[in-house]
Amino acid sequence: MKSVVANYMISRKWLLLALVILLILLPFVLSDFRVNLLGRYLAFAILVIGLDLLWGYMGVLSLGHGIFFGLGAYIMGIHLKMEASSGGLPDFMMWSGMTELPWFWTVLQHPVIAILAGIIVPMIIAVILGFFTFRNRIQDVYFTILTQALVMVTVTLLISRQDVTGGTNGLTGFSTIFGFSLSDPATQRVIYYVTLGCLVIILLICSRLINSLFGKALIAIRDGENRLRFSGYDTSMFKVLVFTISAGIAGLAGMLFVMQVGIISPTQIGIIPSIEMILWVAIGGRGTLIGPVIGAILTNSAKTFFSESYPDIWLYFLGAVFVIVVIFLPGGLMSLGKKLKRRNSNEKGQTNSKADYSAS
Amino acid sequence: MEAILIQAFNGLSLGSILLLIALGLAITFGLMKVINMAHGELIMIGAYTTYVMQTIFTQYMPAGLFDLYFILAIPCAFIVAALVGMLLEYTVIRHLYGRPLDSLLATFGVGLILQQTARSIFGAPNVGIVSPSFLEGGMNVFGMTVPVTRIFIIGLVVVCLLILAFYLYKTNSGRRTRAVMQNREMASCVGISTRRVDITTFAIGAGIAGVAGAILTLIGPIGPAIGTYYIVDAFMVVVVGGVGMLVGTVVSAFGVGVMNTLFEYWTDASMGKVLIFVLIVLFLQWRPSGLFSLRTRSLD
Amino acid sequence: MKKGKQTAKQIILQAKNTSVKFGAFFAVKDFSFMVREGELHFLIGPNGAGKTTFLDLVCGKTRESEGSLILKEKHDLSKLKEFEIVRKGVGRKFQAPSVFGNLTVWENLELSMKQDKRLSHILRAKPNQEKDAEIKEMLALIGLSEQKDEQARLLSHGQKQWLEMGMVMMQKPSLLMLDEPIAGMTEEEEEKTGELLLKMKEKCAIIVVEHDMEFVRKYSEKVTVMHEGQLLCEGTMDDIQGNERVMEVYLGRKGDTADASTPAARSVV
Amino acid sequence: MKKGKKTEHTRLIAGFIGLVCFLLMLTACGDGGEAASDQAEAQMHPSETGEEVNIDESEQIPVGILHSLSGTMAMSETSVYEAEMLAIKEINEAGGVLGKELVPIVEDGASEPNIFSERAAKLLQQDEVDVIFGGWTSASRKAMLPVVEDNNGLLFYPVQYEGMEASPNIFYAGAAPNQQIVPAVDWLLENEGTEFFLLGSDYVFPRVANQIIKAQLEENGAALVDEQYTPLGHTDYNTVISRIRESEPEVIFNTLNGDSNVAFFKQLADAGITSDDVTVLSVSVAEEEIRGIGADVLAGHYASWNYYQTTDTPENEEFVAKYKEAYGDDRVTGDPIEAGYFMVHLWAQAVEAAGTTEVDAVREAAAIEFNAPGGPVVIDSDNQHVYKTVRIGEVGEDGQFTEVWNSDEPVKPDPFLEEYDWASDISGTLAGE
Repeated sequence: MKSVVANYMISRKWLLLALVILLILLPFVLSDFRVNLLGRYLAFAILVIGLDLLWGYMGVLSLGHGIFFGLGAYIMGIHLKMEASSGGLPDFMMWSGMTELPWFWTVLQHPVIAILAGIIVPMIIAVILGFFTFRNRIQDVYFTILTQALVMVTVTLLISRQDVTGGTNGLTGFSTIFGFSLSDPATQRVIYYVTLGCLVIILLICSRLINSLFGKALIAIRDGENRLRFSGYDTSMFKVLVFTISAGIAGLAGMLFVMQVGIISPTQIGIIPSIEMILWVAIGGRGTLIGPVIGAILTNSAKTFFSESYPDIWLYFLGAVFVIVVIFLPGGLMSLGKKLKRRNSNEKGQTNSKADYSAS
Repeated sequence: MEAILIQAFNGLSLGSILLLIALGLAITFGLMKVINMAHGELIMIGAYTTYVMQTIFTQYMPAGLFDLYFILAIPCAFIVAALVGMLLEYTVIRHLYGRPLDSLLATFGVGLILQQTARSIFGAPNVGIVSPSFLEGGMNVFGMTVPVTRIFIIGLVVVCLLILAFYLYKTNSGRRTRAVMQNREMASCVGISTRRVDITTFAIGAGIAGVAGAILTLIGPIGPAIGTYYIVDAFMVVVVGGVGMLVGTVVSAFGVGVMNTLFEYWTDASMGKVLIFVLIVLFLQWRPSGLFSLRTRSLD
Repeated sequence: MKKGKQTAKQIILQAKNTSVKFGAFFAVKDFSFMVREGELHFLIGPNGAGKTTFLDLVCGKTRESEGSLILKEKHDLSKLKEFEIVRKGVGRKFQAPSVFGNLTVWENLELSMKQDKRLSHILRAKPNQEKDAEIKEMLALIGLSEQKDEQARLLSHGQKQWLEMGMVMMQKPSLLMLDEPIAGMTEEEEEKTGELLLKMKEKCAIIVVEHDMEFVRKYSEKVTVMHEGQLLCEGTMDDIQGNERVMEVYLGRKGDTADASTPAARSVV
Repeated sequence: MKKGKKTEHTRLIAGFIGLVCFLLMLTACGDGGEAASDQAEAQMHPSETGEEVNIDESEQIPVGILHSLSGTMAMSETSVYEAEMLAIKEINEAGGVLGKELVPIVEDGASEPNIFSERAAKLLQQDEVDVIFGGWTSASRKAMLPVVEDNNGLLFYPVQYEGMEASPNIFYAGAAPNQQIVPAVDWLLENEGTEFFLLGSDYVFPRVANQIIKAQLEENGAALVDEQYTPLGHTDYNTVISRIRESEPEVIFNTLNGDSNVAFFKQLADAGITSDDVTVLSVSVAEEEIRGIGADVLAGHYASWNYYQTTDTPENEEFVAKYKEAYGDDRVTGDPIEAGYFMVHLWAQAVEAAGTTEVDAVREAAAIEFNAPGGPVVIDSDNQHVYKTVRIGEVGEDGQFTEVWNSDEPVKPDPFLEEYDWASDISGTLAGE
């Protein structure tokens, strides 16, 4: 029986391998523009791995990951803006009446500091937030809604402190990254492969985590946090840790995103983008690491496809996918094969995939 | 002194609007544990119903009867939103009882569809509503002039609240509703049709959202995306009040309203908004289940 | 019972005048209780008597309004968090089986077993032979060796009960609390459970909340009867059966008992 | 064991179905897939694109249209998009440009700056258009700016904005501050009063506009009684109205955006404050917004634009008639709609003059005059902005404006306010860049 588990793992490994090879090869057949798009999707794919740890495995739904994604993106954005203005005051600061750079702008001028800060700052914020929130047993729906409140706070602050953040315009107009021209296709390809590399590394690290006893504990938290607490685990610390890890991953994703898109603005981190991120996880298959990755890439490709061809229909489509996936395919695309097979052979096992997530 | 009095009234007025938008949610979320992200779109439906009523009156009714449109629009908004709510319950929500977070995602999708539908039918730009003449102007209350509209809204909220409380606590079907919400299995054992109760309850919650939409046309824009302005506020009010407690929602709506107005007065609107949300986050740390909550003995 | 022997045994749990208040209602009122090492102590009483609330109190799920709760004569339970209480050696099996549905039987046991459960350690935890052997032993004991790779939510009700008992035992507690362990079991399973209890009692003190009087009579050494949150009487089963007030509570006031089984009172777990 | 194998297979199959779908999607909209997306285009706008689906270089010129057709900005941008399509249709009916037909490639910016940047890149790189008509918010323009500069494309931007920018790759068809805000303040000071209350949404345009206004007020010895910003989408103006009551301004200069205008004006009217008590001059309220707010609460207040539906020129009469014919009698035009309309014509004429659509040549040839519905417009080759006539209008009961003042002749655009000494602190060193 144990081989079931083993086989299951093997199949995912093959799928991962196929995906990675495909992603390595695609830049050779696609135009620069498409490669750049794909690179953005990969940044999103990195983000959803963290979200999946948090929601898919541990059952904690955060609608506030836009914040961490945004923090990473803004930190990298500030760095790139500093490179572009070579230490001078960006235009929006001038017309906002600023006379010198705020301290954190100066600090982020250094590339190493910027990269580290892009990951660590979201993590620090997540630790503080998570520590109080999870210690105080703010659970389920309450946590989810609380994260929405935090998104509102963040977005409002970003917009109203436009003298240091660029306001609704966000940060844009970058020229170089670590000295390399951002508009050069070669630079973009390097960034693409760096993103892919980050994705693979994070995927591997997380799958190790998931397959350890720690991973079991996460699933146990989803199934019955209180039961686990009565087994002697300090579950809130587990939650804080996973929340923090996912925040760090989101920060990294944000940094990679901004390098490829060349702009970060508050609309990218609001409530709606934060919910969309969750959809990518749901479509791919929560509780499987590879599923959300595929989900993120597929959904964003679909978004591009539809809004290029049928802009009016995109919202109908997106809405319908939300409803259909949640109601009929809670296991996402990864459960599709299982589901089809069950229908065909009418298997006896009552493993209704809905049951998997009844607790979530 | 007068400034404080006026701000107090402004707080009360904002509170009444918050209560109106949160009341429907207090039912669907509070009682049924369904996180209905399409609540904002139900508000939008109520607003558009009012617009349609106005159009009908300007085109087919004698001009002298024009003001009546608004009186009629309120029940119509209730009915239309309730019908949409029923449809929503029947097609989507009923699959999702006991899965609150999933209901959040699915209804968010429904919200997107409803928004786009409104955009297709009424066009992307906002539409305009002419307030009925009896709601124009100001009234003298304690020596200050306050808009009649605001008094009307406060009055209407009180009426809605009374009707709802009467329904839930004094009628048979209300009792049945509470029975189902408290213990589904037990209620179905004693012969209550839980399906019917679910669908009625959800329809009532949706209908109240529709009424809120009709009222909001008096003070705000009417467009496909207006639901998004109100939805987060509505959730905050319900959560702070304590899920499942009508009285909690009332207290929290007025509390948030007054605090928000004061913060805005002391700082500015953006900071006011930031402060009120920060306050809510801190408050939840202190009372994770809201102002009023039942202490239960269940494990989860 | 010889008095001398009794005093030699360590007091595992001592509750003094504990009260739990829900609003204006006392679920437990001025209740004192003591369990010693190696004791199999039954806690009985009509529905709503406060038995489960008392267990909740011991494991930290609810907090006392008054009184004191001391574990092994040194740990004040009211000051500890739930998981700390567990780490000090209190195990609890809930009334409705609560296992981790999406984990396998094996994984359920692996998570529960006595080990350093701090986050830093769990992150580095590796399976090893010793652990495996221990889990296998437990699987055999609870009769789930066959199902070890099955997801726990697919087990039958009885199997889940067994699994949860196994999970609690894996914690190697010094105080074990079982809330209606035989509810929904067949006679044969009941028998097995009883035997298991006798076996376990050698390793730890046990408190069992039970309604099935046959079962209580068969295995009990010491029985405490609770009524309306208060101690009614304590003693052997024979003492209890002879007690007038117990008769009154159980037989004379049936109406009350029926009333007490309203959802609010029953919705434990 | 057997079960395990099967699971593996089905998983693999599911995975590959996913990958194949993904590949299909990429290729469908990828390099070789123009036909597919153009077909879609043709279905959407059959009248504009005709039966042809492939761009035939010798017969057709692709042009990009990039506006938010979904999301919060759709309510404003949809009309501009329609005006641009109308202009393209007119040009094609008149024989096209350089004898070739214009083929609009429409993209949705979805009210998100990063989508604007992405779509702009798509239009320039994938569809190889030379010109994009699009954008509304400053954020969308800022997002497209690096893209059009890097790819050497042209962007025509139809909306008034805060200035402080002059990219060689952007033509600004909306008003710069000196063509809308500065003359409006002058007019107010002369006619309505000297005590100003500044009210705006909390984002870039109002903040910068108010910086300018404050400097101008100081220069003129006028008083600023209060300055308030509300978050985007704010709907409760009670507190702001209390402040207005307390500070008793003579003039409210309103830079609120979108929906907030509706809430503000309705609640102002409810509070019993009319245009007799205080004058409100808005710079983001055009005819279309008036319909959403209700003319009854706006009557008597003012706006500053370069064009109104009532502007009395022969070109406008024709434009309004055509617009209504195309999109419905109940539709109204407005300043950004007019800008969207004339900038397409402006570009077409520049292309005719240059004899090519090639960007540098078009820029060289762009300084031509065109009789727009709002009066003659000329592109200023110094800063790519447009000479425009400034008009101040009063809202009437019917929701239309009555012009109360105009600048007589087109005003030279001055995005960095270099002509104004008092503004030197604001534009700083920007102009030099």
